[in-house]
Amino acid sequence: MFVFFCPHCGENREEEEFGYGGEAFIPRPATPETLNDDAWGDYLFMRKNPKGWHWEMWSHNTGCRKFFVVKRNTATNAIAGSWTLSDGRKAYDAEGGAT
Amino acid sequence: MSEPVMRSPLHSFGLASQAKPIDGSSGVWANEIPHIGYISLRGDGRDQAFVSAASKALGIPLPIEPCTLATSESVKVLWLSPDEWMIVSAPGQANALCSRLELALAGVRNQVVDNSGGYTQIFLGGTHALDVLRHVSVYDFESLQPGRVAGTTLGKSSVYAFRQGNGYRLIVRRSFADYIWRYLVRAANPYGLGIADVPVDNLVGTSTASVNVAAG
Amino acid sequence: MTSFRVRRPGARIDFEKPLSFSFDGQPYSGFAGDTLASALLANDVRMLARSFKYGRPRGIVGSGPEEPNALMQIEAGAHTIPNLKATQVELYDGLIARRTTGYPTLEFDLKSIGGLFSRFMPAGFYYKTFQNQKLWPKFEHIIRQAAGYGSAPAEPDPETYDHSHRHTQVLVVGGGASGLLAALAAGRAGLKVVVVDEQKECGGWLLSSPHSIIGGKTADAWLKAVLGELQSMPNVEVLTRTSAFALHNMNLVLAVEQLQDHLPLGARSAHRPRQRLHRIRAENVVLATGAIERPLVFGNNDLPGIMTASALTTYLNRYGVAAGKRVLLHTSNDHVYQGACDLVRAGCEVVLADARARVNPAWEKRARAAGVDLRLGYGIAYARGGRAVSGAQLVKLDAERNAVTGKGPSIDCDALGSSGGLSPTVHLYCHDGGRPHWDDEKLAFVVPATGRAKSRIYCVGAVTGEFGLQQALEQTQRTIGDLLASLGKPAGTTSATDVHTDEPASVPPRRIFRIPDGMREGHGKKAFVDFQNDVSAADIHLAVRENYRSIEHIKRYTALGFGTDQGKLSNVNGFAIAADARGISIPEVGTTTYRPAYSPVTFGTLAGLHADETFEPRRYSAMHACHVARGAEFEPVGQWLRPWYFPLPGEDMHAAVRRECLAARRGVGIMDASTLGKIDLRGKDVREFLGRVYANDWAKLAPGKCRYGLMLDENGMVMDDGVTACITDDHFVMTTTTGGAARVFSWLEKWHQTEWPDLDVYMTSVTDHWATAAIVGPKSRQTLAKVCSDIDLSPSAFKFMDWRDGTVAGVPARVFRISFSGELAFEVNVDANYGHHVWEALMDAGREFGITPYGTETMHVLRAEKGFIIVGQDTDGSMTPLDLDMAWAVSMKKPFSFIGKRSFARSDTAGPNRKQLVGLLTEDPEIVLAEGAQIIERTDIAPPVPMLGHVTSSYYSPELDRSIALAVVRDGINRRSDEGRKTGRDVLYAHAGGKAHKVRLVSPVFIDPKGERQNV
Amino acid sequence: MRKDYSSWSLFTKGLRHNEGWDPAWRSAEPKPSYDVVIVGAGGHGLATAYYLAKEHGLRNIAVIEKGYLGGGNTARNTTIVRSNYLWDEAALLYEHALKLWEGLTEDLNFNVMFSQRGVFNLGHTLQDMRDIERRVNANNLNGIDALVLDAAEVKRRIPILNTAKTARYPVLGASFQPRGGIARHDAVAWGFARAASKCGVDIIENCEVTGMDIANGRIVGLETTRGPIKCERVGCVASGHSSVLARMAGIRMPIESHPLQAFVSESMKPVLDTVVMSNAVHGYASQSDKGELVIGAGIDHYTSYTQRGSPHIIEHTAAAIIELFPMFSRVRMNRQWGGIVDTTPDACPIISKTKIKGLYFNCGWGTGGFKATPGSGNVFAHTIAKDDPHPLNRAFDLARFSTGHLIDEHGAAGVAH
Repeated sequence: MFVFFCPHCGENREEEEFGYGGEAFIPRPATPETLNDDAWGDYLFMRKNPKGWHWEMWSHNTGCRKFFVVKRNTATNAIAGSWTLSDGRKAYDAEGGAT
Repeated sequence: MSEPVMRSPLHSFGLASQAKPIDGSSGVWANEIPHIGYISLRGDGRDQAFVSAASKALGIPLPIEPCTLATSESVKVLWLSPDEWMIVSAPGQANALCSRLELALAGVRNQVVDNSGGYTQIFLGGTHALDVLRHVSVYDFESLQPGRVAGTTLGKSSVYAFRQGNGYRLIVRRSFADYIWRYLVRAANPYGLGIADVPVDNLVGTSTASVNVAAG
Repeated sequence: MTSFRVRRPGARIDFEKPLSFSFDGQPYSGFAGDTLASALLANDVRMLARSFKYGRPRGIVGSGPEEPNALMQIEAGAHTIPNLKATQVELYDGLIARRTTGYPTLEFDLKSIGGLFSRFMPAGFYYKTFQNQKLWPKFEHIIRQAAGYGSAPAEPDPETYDHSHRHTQVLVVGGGASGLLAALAAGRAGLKVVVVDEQKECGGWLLSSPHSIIGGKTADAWLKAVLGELQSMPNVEVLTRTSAFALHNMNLVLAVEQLQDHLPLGARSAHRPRQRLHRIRAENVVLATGAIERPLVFGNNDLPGIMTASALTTYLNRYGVAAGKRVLLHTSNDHVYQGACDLVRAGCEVVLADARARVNPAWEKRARAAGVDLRLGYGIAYARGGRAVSGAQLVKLDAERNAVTGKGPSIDCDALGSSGGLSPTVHLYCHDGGRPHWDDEKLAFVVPATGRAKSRIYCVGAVTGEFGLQQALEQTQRTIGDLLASLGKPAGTTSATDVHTDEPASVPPRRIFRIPDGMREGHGKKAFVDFQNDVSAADIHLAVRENYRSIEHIKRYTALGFGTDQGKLSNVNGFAIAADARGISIPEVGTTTYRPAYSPVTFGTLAGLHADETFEPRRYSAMHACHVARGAEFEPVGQWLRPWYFPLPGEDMHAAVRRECLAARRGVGIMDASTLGKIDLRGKDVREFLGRVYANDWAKLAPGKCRYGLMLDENGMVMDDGVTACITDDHFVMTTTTGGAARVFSWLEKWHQTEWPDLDVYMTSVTDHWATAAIVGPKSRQTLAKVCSDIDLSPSAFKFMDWRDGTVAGVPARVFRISFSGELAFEVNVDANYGHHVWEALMDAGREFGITPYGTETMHVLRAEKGFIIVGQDTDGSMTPLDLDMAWAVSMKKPFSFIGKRSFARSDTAGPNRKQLVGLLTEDPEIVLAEGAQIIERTDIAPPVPMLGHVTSSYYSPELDRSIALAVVRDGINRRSDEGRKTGRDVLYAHAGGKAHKVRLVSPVFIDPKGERQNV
Repeated sequence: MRKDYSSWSLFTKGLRHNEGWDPAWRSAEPKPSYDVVIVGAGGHGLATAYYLAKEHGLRNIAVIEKGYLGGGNTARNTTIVRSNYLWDEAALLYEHALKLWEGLTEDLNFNVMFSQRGVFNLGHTLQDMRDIERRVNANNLNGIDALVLDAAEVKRRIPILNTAKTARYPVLGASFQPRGGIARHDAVAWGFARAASKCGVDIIENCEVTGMDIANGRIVGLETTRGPIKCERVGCVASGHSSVLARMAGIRMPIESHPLQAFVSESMKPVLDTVVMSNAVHGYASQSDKGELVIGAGIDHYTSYTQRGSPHIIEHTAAAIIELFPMFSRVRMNRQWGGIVDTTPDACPIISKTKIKGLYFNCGWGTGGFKATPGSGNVFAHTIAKDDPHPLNRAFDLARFSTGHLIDEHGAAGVAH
């Protein structure tokens, strides 16, 4: 049962207030029509699903309704931090985008 | 044709007729505070032009500190997110306030929506009010300080809650109000629930003067 | 009679308050303070259960949650509770208890006949027999009848439950000496503290050992002082009868508080919940969960009258019950000595057989002085007895190896207590992924004395393996000191002398679990490890021989530790015997996984307030009371309750729907459309945003106009639909389906926040703000005109797909001229506070035109007659707009590649032979097809029959006076084309319930194909 | 196969203090090379090895397992077996499995306690009933036993079910598959392990794959915690850990691993003699032969490999069970646990070749894998042995995520548990 720090509300809140938003930083292809079926299918369906650190989104459903970024270890349930979407992108890029 | 009459979401419970002054006979006191104006205001809290225009129209500084609320004679302004506020006003004033806001915010990225039909408010007080909140929500209400607002869960619905006077105010969505009321009644069962004559505040006072309200 | 009551100083029994109760129909008496177990023992009820597999007589073994045998059915009727452990049932006047095993009687159990052949029923025997699949149901029936303990109630629960969400700085689990000391220190430091203890009063083992001295005080006095101080602190709360049963991620501890079960039925309050689930989020968790004594494993160790030594002591000292007059104790450690002395003082003859040849001199001296008959270096080979223990055969043990060196005396006894050492209650520590480690000196799986500091889980007392009282308290002081220091608080609020005790320092226990009987395992008398599941030491050896070697395999093959006692007595013995059988060490064997619940917890407690009418939210529109008053039948749609149809007296649904449909087609009908999702969108980029999230184009929609849109997922499939109105160039109002409202709103927010934050768009849900009444039919304009004077309703001024602001029944309203029926129609939206008023005003206005309220069923018929889809009924997540023959609602020319567009081009999605929406007409117009009927080409072939699609919607159309249906059918659009008709490909069969009906594929628009009626 | 397990052998070995039983399976040391290595000794993996040996004549096979055999989802599911799926592809695959279930105990000479007590899928809304009608008709046309029951008939067959019209989710009816039921989950793994072992398959526990040796687009071996193993073909059947294995081969998978929780009550006298599932209230229940109510909870929405989920999921399920069976309110949960389920976007499995020659994946069973165990192993064995899918799993390839040919069981409101 997680407690997340909402970077917008500035408070720790219980998991029940949040919704899971899936893997973070899967940008929509700018020109989908130029992609072949495999590349489009990869964007649609393929996921990292790592055992270990995972950059993911959560949405503060009953609070500020904002999506934000959490770095969470899927093997241990540990949480390294939470960020706004833009700050999370910076933190993710600073790690080289790796998981 | 009959005159327009407002009916609040909890009208069918007939709470108004059961209300009595708060005393020691029940551990929990509650009632609906119906017919209040609710305006959803959207805009960028980091945009100084927006904040000052909105503050001017509202007559009080727009709270930009997360999870806080601001109160004046005529409105309460609840911070809901970095770009969303709920303005609680008298219903008769909601329309005018919307217009004032729209006028003041012309040219600034914003949204002003009259949402008065979409919400109602529940008063919760008494010596065991905090116990009831512990039963119904995952939020740490013990830590909720005056002047702060929490958007959180209430049963399997949601609520915006803040402290006022000796009690709490719960702003809930209209269509969930029936469920939430029943849920609160159930949670309050161990302490005895009294239907409270809610201390009239400025918002309610003006509301009843300006509109017709169905008898409870 | 062998058991007897003793008035022990410090016993928690009120001899002034006798209570009566019954067990298996026999009346008995006990006293306030008794548990059902202690009262039964005091009444000399020994055998109170039969074993699970072999039907062997069983009695009470423990004194708390570890009890494996004494599972009771408490009370009858709606209040009945199955499987309560007699050791945890507080006695009250009038309590009714029944056995849960023993058929037909406890005295004669049918299973005991099987028990005679137990050698043919080893662990896992059922995997090896009953292999005829046809006969298996008969065998299974017999197995099922023989299995199971108590019975579920036959009636709904008359009592209630709730939850309490707590947030605290320190949670102390366990109110024994260590837990209380920890709470005291944290409380004195000013921290917010919650203490939970599963018993009715705090004290833990101290309650069984009232003579212990702590810091110069008797245990009793120490408890009084500490509890008094804790009670005086406003920052400390002590919850008794509260069992912490799970520890979850980030220190969420779940604990169940018993609020009523200890009271006579007549004294229970209807206002109080029976049980309360505390969900405690603690910044720091202090586990002071103590330890439970495990028995030794020897032949016939399951006879009634054989208990753990600590249970014997507890019954004596806490409950004033001596379980026998001649007591044989058997131990491998120091823990039983005080109890042995106490039993002698209470008037029992006590023989103590210690497996160790050399014992703690201090204890030896005390025991001998008290008059205990001490036999050193002996073990029990097997116990004697029938329905109860009558004696035991001792054997001389080798001082080093666990082997028999000679015969010992045979001892007569009427009670036997054994101690194989203490097993720390590590469960909670392990629920969140922690593992205990084996301490080879203390012979116990213990948790680290440092706890799990990173998670802020601290462990104090016996759970860390500090079994001596003084050592436990000293360790508690150190650990809480660390905790306080980490929070920047001063530590030293209790001193060393505060925790000084008079206990002799203990010496190591002997490493022995299974007492040897001089025979090969499996040849001698059955020696039980897990009483509840009838798992013997031989079963574990057999499992290992058969290569079920992993401890998880052993557990699953033998059922070791699977009972409602969660293996509290049996696990460590099982691990040790497995280690011996495999010839490896205990830590190499490891433990099984500890899972919640530490003690069983009712479903009712887990559900809390989510029961009955508050099981899940039920949403109502502002006009609900209007519908109730008119006798509507309701249909749940998502969370909403919507009117389904409005039967008049004597009408069935068919008649009501027919009447409602005709009213809407020929006069005027009215429907509550408030439940549709409504989203207000504002900003200069709203048009662009709509173009991205909808399949169709929004660039040219003018203010004052509305447009229907299809929303797709990125896979190209239809996920929602609705009408969106342009209010001004930067202001739109979108509607969604009733069930899809929340999903669509968060879908739009997600796209906006994560992909297109640069777009100037704000969205706000206004679903609840607007109440919506749709007035439908040729006379809707006349009806509306009566209550609306400030909108020009004329066809030229207020066209189809226009909207206008105005006043309806004196209330500001937004009126849409849109139609989901194909008729002239207006949807009136008002502030929901006026919803009731406006509905009634419209009813009044329409009275002269026969205005008829209708519900979802008529709405479905009307729209099906027009071929309008319902997302979720005519679509199923596998339909594109093209499959729905709705290419008109897709703009492939938009510059932005809207959501879902790219997916159309994939080979399968773009391929031929997709299922497409068509209309169906049956050959016989009276036949209404089943919704869900499958479409097939031929009726003369055996399964598997190729299926071409299915019927999605099917009704009797009053307007056409015949049945109609919508279906999705492979290549349906070609099949129903002129070309298809010529080749007869349009004739197929709809198959349901074993019957096939001939159908013809037609256009899905059955009425007014040119759409003239909605334009009048 | 010699029928070692019988009442007679129980009798004769019982006379000799049960000392004469052989190991149920042989624990093998890894050999340097195998023709086929199956990664994952759960029910599906062991079944694959068994059918590879039995039906395809392969002999040099190993099944390697990072923990103990049958310790993953095989040991953690709620043991429901049924084949009443909506889409042809899924229905025929699960029906293939169900037919194998019906002969499995005798085939394996190991009683897997397959109890055909019937499975009810309750309908609570009009749309539920439409979906039920659609599915049952499809089942019948596919030769699968299924029927639609109205509320009165459901009540007659399950008297303890709450069918009050005032219920939050009133029961309007149900689909019923008489041949569905439950089985003893552990026994399935053990039975297949024993049968495979008798066919010469090496079963190697405590052997975790740490890498894949791929040369020229072909798999040539595995790195494991017990050393390298050369092999020509590798079948990965690792459920929740499939993404981890795929990553070693440089393959991306459309899989997310979620916690799925379940719990059992204390053992009670028989009270429920069938299997009841309800999508609308998110709960399903049966009573094991031992007397425990076995209850499946909903899936946690986040991904996790911890085998632990969040308690509010369990709490909701308990509430749902009480809504269906009000008298279970006073019954107690004895034990809860979690598994890691590998979910796909269309709630259907992947039984597929990959872009690496000789590397095959069988995964993505989500919440519904146990019931497919023998069928899954059977068609996967065919796929590996022939390097070509069995007709029954041809549609379950990875290519569908590019072509769009999804088999959308949850989109179709099929009960995907």
